[in-house]
Amino acid sequence: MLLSLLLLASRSALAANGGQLLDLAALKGQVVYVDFWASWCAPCRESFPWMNRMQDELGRDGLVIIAVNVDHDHSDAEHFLREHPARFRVVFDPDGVLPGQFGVRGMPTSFLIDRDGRVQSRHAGFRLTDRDPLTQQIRVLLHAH
Amino acid sequence: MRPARAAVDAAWRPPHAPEFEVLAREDGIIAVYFTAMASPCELLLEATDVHAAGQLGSAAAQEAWRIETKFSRYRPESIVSVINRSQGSAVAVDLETAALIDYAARCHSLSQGRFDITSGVLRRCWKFDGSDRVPNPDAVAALLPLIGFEKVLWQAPLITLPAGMEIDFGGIGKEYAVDRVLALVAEQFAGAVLVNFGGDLATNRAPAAGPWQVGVERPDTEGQARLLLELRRGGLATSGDTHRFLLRDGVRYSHILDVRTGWPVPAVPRSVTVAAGSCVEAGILATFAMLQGSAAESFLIEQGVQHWCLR
Amino acid sequence: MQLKRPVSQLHLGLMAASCALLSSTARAQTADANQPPQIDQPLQIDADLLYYKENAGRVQTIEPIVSLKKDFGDQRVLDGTFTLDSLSGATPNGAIPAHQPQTFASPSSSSLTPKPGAKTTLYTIAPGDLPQDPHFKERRVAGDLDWSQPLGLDNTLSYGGHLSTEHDFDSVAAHAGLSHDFNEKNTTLSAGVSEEYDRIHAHGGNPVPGSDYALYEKEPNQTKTVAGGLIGVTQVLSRNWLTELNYTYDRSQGYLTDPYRILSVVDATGLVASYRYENRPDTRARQSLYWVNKVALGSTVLDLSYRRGKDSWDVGSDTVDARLRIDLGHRVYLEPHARWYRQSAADFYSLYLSETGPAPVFMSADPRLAAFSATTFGAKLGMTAGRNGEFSLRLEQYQQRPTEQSSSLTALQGLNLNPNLKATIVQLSYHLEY
Amino acid sequence: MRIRTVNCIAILLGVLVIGGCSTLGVKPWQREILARPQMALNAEPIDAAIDDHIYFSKEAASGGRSFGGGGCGCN
Repeated sequence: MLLSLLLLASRSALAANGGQLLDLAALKGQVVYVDFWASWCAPCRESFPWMNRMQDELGRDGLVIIAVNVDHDHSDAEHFLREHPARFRVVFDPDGVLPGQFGVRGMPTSFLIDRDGRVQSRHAGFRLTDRDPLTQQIRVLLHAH
Repeated sequence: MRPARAAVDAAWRPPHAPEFEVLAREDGIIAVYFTAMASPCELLLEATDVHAAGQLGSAAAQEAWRIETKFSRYRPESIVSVINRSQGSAVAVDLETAALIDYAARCHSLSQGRFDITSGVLRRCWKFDGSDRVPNPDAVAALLPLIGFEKVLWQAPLITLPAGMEIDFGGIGKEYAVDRVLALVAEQFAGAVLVNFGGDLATNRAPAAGPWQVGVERPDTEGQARLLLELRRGGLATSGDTHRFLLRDGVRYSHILDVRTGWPVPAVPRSVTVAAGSCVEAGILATFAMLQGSAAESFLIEQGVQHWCLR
Repeated sequence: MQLKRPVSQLHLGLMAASCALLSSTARAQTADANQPPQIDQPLQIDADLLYYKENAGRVQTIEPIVSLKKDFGDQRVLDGTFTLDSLSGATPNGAIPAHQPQTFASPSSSSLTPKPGAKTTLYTIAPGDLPQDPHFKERRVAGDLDWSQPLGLDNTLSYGGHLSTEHDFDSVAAHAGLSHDFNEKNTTLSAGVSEEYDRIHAHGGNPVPGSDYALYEKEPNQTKTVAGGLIGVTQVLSRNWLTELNYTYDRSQGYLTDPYRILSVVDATGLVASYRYENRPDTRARQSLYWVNKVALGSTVLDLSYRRGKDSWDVGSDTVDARLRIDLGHRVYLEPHARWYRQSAADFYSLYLSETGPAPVFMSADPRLAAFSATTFGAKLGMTAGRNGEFSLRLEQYQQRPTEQSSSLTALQGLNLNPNLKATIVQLSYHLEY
Repeated sequence: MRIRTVNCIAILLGVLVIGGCSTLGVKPWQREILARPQMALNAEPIDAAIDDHIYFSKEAASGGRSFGGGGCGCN
């Protein structure tokens, strides 16, 4: 409930920002995994291979991964992406508009949004042991319909 | 003339579309058949060990399927789909994808904008199914703002596509797969290898018995009269509209579209086959020739390449 | 139909592009495609060599240190350090210089005067010189192992142990700490406890504290324990300023006396009459407040700290330490370092004892317990070596200036009773990440 | 004297904690400078250990940064 409100808040703010960064409404019908990351965050490095695998394996079932980069300096993000290639969408938000609206409290933080556009869960941090539970949550949402 | 000991039929169709099949032929060639990229694929090896050939064939098929999975616009999980769904945000791509985009960018500039990987959106209007359903000119014009590689922001490893635009690697992908598979097999196998993906092919060298004999289907007769070519080294690719055209009021509308107008290039040859150093190079030359329309032949002569142009 | 003509510019361009595509992806294939990217969990190796040398033929140390740090992922880190420490040179025995020659026995001697069948090593100090045992030699082997891991999302648990052994001293210690992040990880509260157990078995036995040096009375092995605690707050003040405030308290109990230190006992004129072994209280409570700041000024990082220390022996101390890490280009950095320290003397410290006054219960002439000020100046130059390596050289000069260096007693006129200490520190480091 | 010191410490800690909760700090996505290795409080742990060891053997005060130095005879 609280999380849904947060999402609504982020949508209205997005509209004010031109909605250019992330248009979640257009992704209705898909399961969206929004991940906030930064080049300087150590666990973020560990999350990238897993997100690549998720996009490869579950993309056909309707999973969309959107990684929101919050680096102030764009070249830091590019450097990171050269070392850790991403096979999913990356949105650049150097001014921290999206994490502010989503209420991100640490790096990384991810939000799992169901096909109806509701935020179903928030996950703070990323550890190797988080991979299986997160994968399971995504699968459950993908097959909820 | 030598007997066609190592004959390749570019128009070959598997008898019952097996997923993967190894066949030791009488001419001393072991053939591996599989299907990838909606095309019948064959791998010909100048070899005697069927088991080893089968393993090479399996590696070849795996590689073809990997490339197909990664770059097919029809697969939602492919990098192309990820890019096409990105709605104006940047996508970071891996080195292999970056190399393909670099290549497409280079071809776009060399063709003065005629070759364009963003032209695929025109398929929304144009369905080349042999019918007479020519689209409404307004509908075609409405798509033009979504076309133009110059509108794409490409700064490796980030590609940013304006919302609504799409890319695809049609005209590059299959040829690329042929060269990749050839390189992969030739790395592990010393003998002559020929890779043939639905008529686009490449070989490392001719078998000891003589050059590969390649039969190219003639578009108008469909499998009846064939052009027989000899291939020793390099790639061979064909661009044609045998099955992909519209016919209305006696006008044949080719599937080769001019990105500047959204309409078919007039007077394109039925088929252009080019031999070059690699399948990728042959393929792009054939495509460039088709884009020239009536000037295809003079274009090919100017390039100084071996070619066969059928009208 | 087939024409051989010179290759056109366009064809050349296409050829080049095709070649670039096929050759670049041949490389990309091996680096990327099929195998999933490896998660980097680097192993860090540090190899250091410390050379420490004091002036006037005093102690010098060569100390190789090897440290391994392994990240097991998820911020679970194991850190191990191995140190080998070889000391040699002369070390002050606590007696003051005199205008007459003075003779002492090395601690390992079985008596002060040569006896048949007993080993006795004597050394004589020239008039005016600071009495130092020239045979001082020690080898220390030490190992540290530390583990750190997250506990839940906002906590970090760490614990570790320390072992060290010398000919005359063994130490085993353990510590554990917990830190808790809150306020969006802008504030961290830390708390920790430590316990150390030491065994002292001096060369030639532990002297009876406070006893007459001439009697050469020795005791069996002694022990001491140190129990400590720490609380701290770390606070992010801004995008480029981090500060930490720590309060530590520890309490030592047991044999705190230095078995090798003696004091000169002088008569009313200042002539040396006898010597006594030192004697310290068997408890000592210490507390310190440590405040450190890390401030990024562009690419330069300032590390500025202040420490206030106080203990139950009445030693008060202040330390200011400043380091500036300056990036000189992409691969080289320079780190100037300055440190200033001062301390007051322990309440039972004296340069010497007087025969005439009442004999104190506790006494020590250890220069470490004297009032002094000290400065360190130096710099470190570091440069990247290869892809994952770093090489650095640190050069520093340490100088201690005792407040009290002379006496008004006539027989001690013209003598520097507690000379300045100067030391040079050279550290070579190599850091490698796998 | 000691009681006064402890009181001061308690007040300082309290001020930092309370201040920290309300206004100080940065947003989680603004930590790129703080995340630089040089900005770590123990950026050079071996240098720090060497210094602690040297000063422990030459001065009366030790530690503070973390637990007090020690573990050696250091005469």
